[in-house]
Amino acid sequence: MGHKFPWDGRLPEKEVRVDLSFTQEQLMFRDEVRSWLADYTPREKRPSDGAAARAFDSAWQLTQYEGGWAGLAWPEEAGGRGLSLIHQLIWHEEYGRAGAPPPGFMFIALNHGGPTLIAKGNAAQKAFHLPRILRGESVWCQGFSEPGAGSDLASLKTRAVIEGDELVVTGQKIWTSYAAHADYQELLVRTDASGPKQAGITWVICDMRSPGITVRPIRTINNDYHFNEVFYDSVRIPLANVVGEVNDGWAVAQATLAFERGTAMIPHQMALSRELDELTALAKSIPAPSGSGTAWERDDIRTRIATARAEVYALKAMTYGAISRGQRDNVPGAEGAIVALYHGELAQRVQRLALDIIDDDLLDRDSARGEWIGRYLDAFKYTIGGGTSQVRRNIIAERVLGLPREKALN
Amino acid sequence: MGHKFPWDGRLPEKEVRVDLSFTQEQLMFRDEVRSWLADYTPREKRPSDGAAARAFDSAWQLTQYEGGWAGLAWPEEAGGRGLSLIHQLIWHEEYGRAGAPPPGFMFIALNHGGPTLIAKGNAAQKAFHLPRILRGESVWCQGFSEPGAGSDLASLKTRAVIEGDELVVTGQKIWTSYAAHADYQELLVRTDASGPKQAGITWVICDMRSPGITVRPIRTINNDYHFNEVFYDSVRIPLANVVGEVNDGWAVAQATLAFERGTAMIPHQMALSRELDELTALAKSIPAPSGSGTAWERDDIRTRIATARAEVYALKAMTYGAISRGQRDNVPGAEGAIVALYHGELAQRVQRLALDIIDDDLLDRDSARGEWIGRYLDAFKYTIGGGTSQVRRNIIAERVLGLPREKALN
Amino acid sequence: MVDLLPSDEQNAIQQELVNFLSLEMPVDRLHQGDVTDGIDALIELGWLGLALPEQAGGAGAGLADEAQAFRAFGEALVSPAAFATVLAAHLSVGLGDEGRARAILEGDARVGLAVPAAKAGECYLIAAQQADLLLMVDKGCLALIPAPDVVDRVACDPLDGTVDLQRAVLGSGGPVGEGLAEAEYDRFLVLLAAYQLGVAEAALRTAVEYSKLREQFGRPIGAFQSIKHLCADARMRTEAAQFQTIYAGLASQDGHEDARAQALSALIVAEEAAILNAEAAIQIHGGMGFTDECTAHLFLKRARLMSRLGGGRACLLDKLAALS
Amino acid sequence: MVDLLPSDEQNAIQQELVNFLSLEMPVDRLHQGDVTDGIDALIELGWLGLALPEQAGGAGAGLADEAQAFRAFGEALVSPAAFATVLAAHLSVGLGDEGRARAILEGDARVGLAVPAAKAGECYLIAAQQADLLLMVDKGCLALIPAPDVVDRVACDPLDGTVDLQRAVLGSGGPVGEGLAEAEYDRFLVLLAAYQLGVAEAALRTAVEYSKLREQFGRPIGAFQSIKHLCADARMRTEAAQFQTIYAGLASQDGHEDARAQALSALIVAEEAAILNAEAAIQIHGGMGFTDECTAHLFLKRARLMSRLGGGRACLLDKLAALS
Repeated sequence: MGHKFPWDGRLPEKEVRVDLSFTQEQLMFRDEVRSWLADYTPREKRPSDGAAARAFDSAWQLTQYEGGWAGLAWPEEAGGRGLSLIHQLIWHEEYGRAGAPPPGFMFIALNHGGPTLIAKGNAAQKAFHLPRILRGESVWCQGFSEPGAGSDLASLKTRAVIEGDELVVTGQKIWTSYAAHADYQELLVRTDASGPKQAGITWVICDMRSPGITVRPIRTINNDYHFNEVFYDSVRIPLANVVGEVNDGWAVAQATLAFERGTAMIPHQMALSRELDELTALAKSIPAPSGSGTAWERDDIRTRIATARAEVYALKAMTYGAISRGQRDNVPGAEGAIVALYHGELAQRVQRLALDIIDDDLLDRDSARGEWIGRYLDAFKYTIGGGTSQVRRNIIAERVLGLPREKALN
Repeated sequence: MGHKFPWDGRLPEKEVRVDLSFTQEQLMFRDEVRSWLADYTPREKRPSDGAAARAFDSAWQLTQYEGGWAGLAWPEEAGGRGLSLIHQLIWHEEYGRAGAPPPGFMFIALNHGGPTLIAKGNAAQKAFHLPRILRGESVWCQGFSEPGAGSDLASLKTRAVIEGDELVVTGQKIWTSYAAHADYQELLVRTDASGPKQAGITWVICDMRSPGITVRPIRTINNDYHFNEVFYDSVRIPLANVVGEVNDGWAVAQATLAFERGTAMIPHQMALSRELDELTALAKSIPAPSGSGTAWERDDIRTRIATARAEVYALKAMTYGAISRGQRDNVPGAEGAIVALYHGELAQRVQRLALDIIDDDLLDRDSARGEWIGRYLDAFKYTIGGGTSQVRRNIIAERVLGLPREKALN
Repeated sequence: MVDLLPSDEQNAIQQELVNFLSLEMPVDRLHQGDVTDGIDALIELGWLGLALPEQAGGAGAGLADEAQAFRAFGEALVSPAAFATVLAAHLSVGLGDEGRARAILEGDARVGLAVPAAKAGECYLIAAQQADLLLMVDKGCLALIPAPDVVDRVACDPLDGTVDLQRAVLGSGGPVGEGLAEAEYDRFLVLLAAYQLGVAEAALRTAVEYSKLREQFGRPIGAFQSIKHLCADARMRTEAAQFQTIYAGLASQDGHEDARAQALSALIVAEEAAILNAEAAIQIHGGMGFTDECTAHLFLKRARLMSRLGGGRACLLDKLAALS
Repeated sequence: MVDLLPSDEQNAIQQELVNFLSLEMPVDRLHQGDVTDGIDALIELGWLGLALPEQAGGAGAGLADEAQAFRAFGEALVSPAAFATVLAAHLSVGLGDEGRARAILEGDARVGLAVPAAKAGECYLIAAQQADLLLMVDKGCLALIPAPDVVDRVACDPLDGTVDLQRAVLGSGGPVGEGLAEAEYDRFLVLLAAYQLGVAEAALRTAVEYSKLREQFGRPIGAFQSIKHLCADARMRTEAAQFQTIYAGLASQDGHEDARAQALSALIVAEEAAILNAEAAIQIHGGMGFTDECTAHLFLKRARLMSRLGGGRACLLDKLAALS
């Protein structure tokens, strides 16, 4: 051939190269998942009422447990399936495709509480809680954020004093989903206020039926009562409920992060892709907001949809990329903030576009296209919750790109 | 009528209300300006070569001087016309409409050097320089920015040591327009490095033919040589050339700002409006970048042009607003940063839009629509020069909205 | 003489209105379920007749003055019924029916809004529970129709929960009077722009106030450039909307050739300012912004509601393009 | 098995290319008026035949690997002639003319680019001074034409001053071979996306490096949130472009049903990343960014030049929409 190759002339074997294909075993797994979901996915609509929704979510979790699908990402010794990230990806893709209901009340237990216990809990804590979580018997909620500690979580102030073999907790948490119907809470409290703010935090399991707890629902801009404030008035929690060591809660909370190695975005990405399909179909059937013909025939509408289409594809590719990273690194890097930022901004653009398309139905949530109003309002949570877009940009700049940290922040 | 008015029932007299009309005298002034410009505006194209362009600009300034139009905003005792802001507005509008050439080499002398001398110069300085400026005999350039002092102008380092009755200047300036053909420079030098950085700066008139000055042209991204670096190697400047007091240069430099009370944006606004007219005509005549018909028939192109049209109108209204403010306040407020920010971002959007329209001509600056390439590249100066968009946003946030200043900056 | 800033006297009048609204109709009233539209009080004080001719019971001011009042209405999220009332009075005068204008301005004939729904023959009624007349708005066409001509009213779940919304069927009756409504279209655009400008300003104010108070990482969040720059861009948008709206109001009252283009431009920039500023206010409030308790979302929903009146951005841009 | 990150072995090969380019073809060469296109060296080392079949003198790799190489070409602003050369070789193979492919890959037939000009019958030639063949690109149609078929060449003043540009008249001769070019359109899109991705990454790198060094107000400008967030958004765009381009490359080589849509999407996001990142790099460099001495504008001009090959954003979006 006459060419001098800089490498040894051979390309890497197919098996260790960038790849988009699934193995035979994975394809069979997909078939298995798909047929199980086709048989067992609940047909009825998930109730909107809290108690009924809890019962629904619990029952669906039990169904999954009995089908052998509970705790996909949990290690087998913890009662889970111990599936690889790719198998999780396949599960989530099929789950989304089947239109299966979101985990709802089960979410925190399966994705936060359980994984934290697996990583940092003692034998007794695991033995008690993990089976109940997998079977859908116990609902968990999160108690991290406070009115004064949002983006700046480490400055939380809810105080816990050790009295005998108990922690006595006084303070307030906010943005707690499912609080009114939860059994347990993963609670971060301040047990030492003398040192740096990240030190002196303790991670503890709080029984939500303990005396002294008051739950106040918060109405959102989307008119629902998803979030709550939780007030603690000398709530007594056994020291046995502390996970990890007292004052080591910041590290315990970080442990949860290692659990999710790129899979968290899959349901969001699936949902956005489905919504964009809907929006495309809608644009093709609805009159243009100005001029004649359908909305789809308006170049500005159509090119905005096409732009979103390209970006939703890219979001999927980024999700695959995140899983590829997750297969290499056990602890997720700061790159996760990139996908989250991209998703949040994209989701908002898609919802804004939807409002420009539904046009005549803009005023009325009950109208044929009125559900887009709620989606538009709801989409703000993606640029606010779990770290605002601003915080994510800081993380990307400082931890991915290595730009100097702001002095005052540490 | 039965209504109780909260006020005394009368509306303010027409004369003191918001108003968009011109007085009879102003309308006559407009006629006078228009007919003079129709007769005297140079017909030939402004040369691109430095020396020839200087000669052209000088000649045009002399023509204006002889016509009685030099120093419109200068007080009469300084040899100017002492026109009101509205008369200046009228002049600039007609000037733009007549397609009269930009002041070019005369700009700094007329808008910076002269006004600074008027505000802070001594009698000798005024007597020598002001008439020469008005007649177009002397060209000034600016010597403020340095490689290490851009947005942070006050940290300038070009050093001046007093030796006898002279300042001996060593250092470097940058972004100096017209330096190679200028007679004088308004130069900021550091005469005291011991105190806060704003103190210890001196404003001095530098003769550009002084020994020790080297000018090096800087090629821009638009392939022109508008800017220069200026190097000072023990350049001796008489102390008599200091304007104001030694070490009081920061305040002297600020004095220039008071000169311009909202009129500075008029030529930019006129130019952008004219370019948008051109772009509209172009879109109506050029094939669409995709699909059939003209670019104008593409909804996305047409609505982007219409958006820009609305915004260019708003820019004009903001300019009128700035002049209205200027009529009240002698010292311009931080609001000036708002118009400048708006203009810079808008100008870039318009130029980006143009590139999407010229499409087939995108590669070739010589092509029929190739001039838009240069305009696009040139437009970066509006978000970089004279304070970046980032600096302007800080000014608006801190000085207009009263948000907390960043600690480290002062 | 050219002056886009109000005189001291004008400012004083405007300030009276702002004071009245902040005392009697603070935005927080909407959180407390206060459903009165305040039309009675505004009529009583003469604010709705500001620019109506004196023979119709008004004060004879110009559109620019009227726009300043609507700016204050927007800041206070005054019911869209105020908008309907003023426009209906002007339309009546235009139709030569000063008696009707007087009845409207004296509160004897109440006015609500109607916009077409997606389904032909149906419409949405906005703030029209007690209306005798409806101002029908359809992408630039304005008409007055008697309220009884609209039948089969059904309550809806509104985007903006602070304004009553009904879906209904248009009867066969035609509009009150004939033609002429087009003549009031500039006024419609300018007053709508002014209202949206007020919304944009109030949303920004809320965001700025919160940025000064809310601390994270040991300092007010307003000390961070990201928040500063969101606020600065919002401030820039209000500046553009403010002067363009005043300019358009004056251009229209002075009969400038480009008055329509100016008025369309005013609404285009003001509507964008209202929506983007309210979105930014939600973002700046963080978690709080996502709650009903924060006012930010009220501005967003009202801005979106009012944007429906202008026919939507694409419609406005197409109209402006048609004038180029 | 699904893995969008290169293996260690792939990374090592990629690194060899990056090292070679940074040593032999650093971007700064363009400031020094170096007009050699480097095609000889790239041919010599086999980089242009990476994904050509072995019987045509290539190494038989897939499109995803080839895209990684083009990413490096973009970072180094390698001449568009490299793009033309690789595509022309693939087209020749597709037309069954392996001899021509071999001639191209051995440097015996040089290839430049041609795109239509505004005036019918005219075209622009890009990096085609010594070309024997021209890769004609017209909004998704690819064709090879013999260079002598293009006449009346005139030098132009190019947008991108580092690449030779001529205007010329298309002769009456037809393309080399018939049809089949459509089959290479996915590859065209993916390699163009990869090149733009490389430009986007290099522009961002320049901006980040400058932000760490340049001080104003007593600290590196990269410590200010406004600069941080410009960089973070740019980094987000490269992440999207990176994975979408790899995904599209794999989807195409594996014959996925949606391969065309994926490839169009890759170019849409990568082109936007290249242009916006380069614009941001100019802005972040401040005054320096406005000078020819800074590399930022080279990335912008190259990104714009290459965007002309894809037919422009509207054309790409329309094609993608047509698949929805």
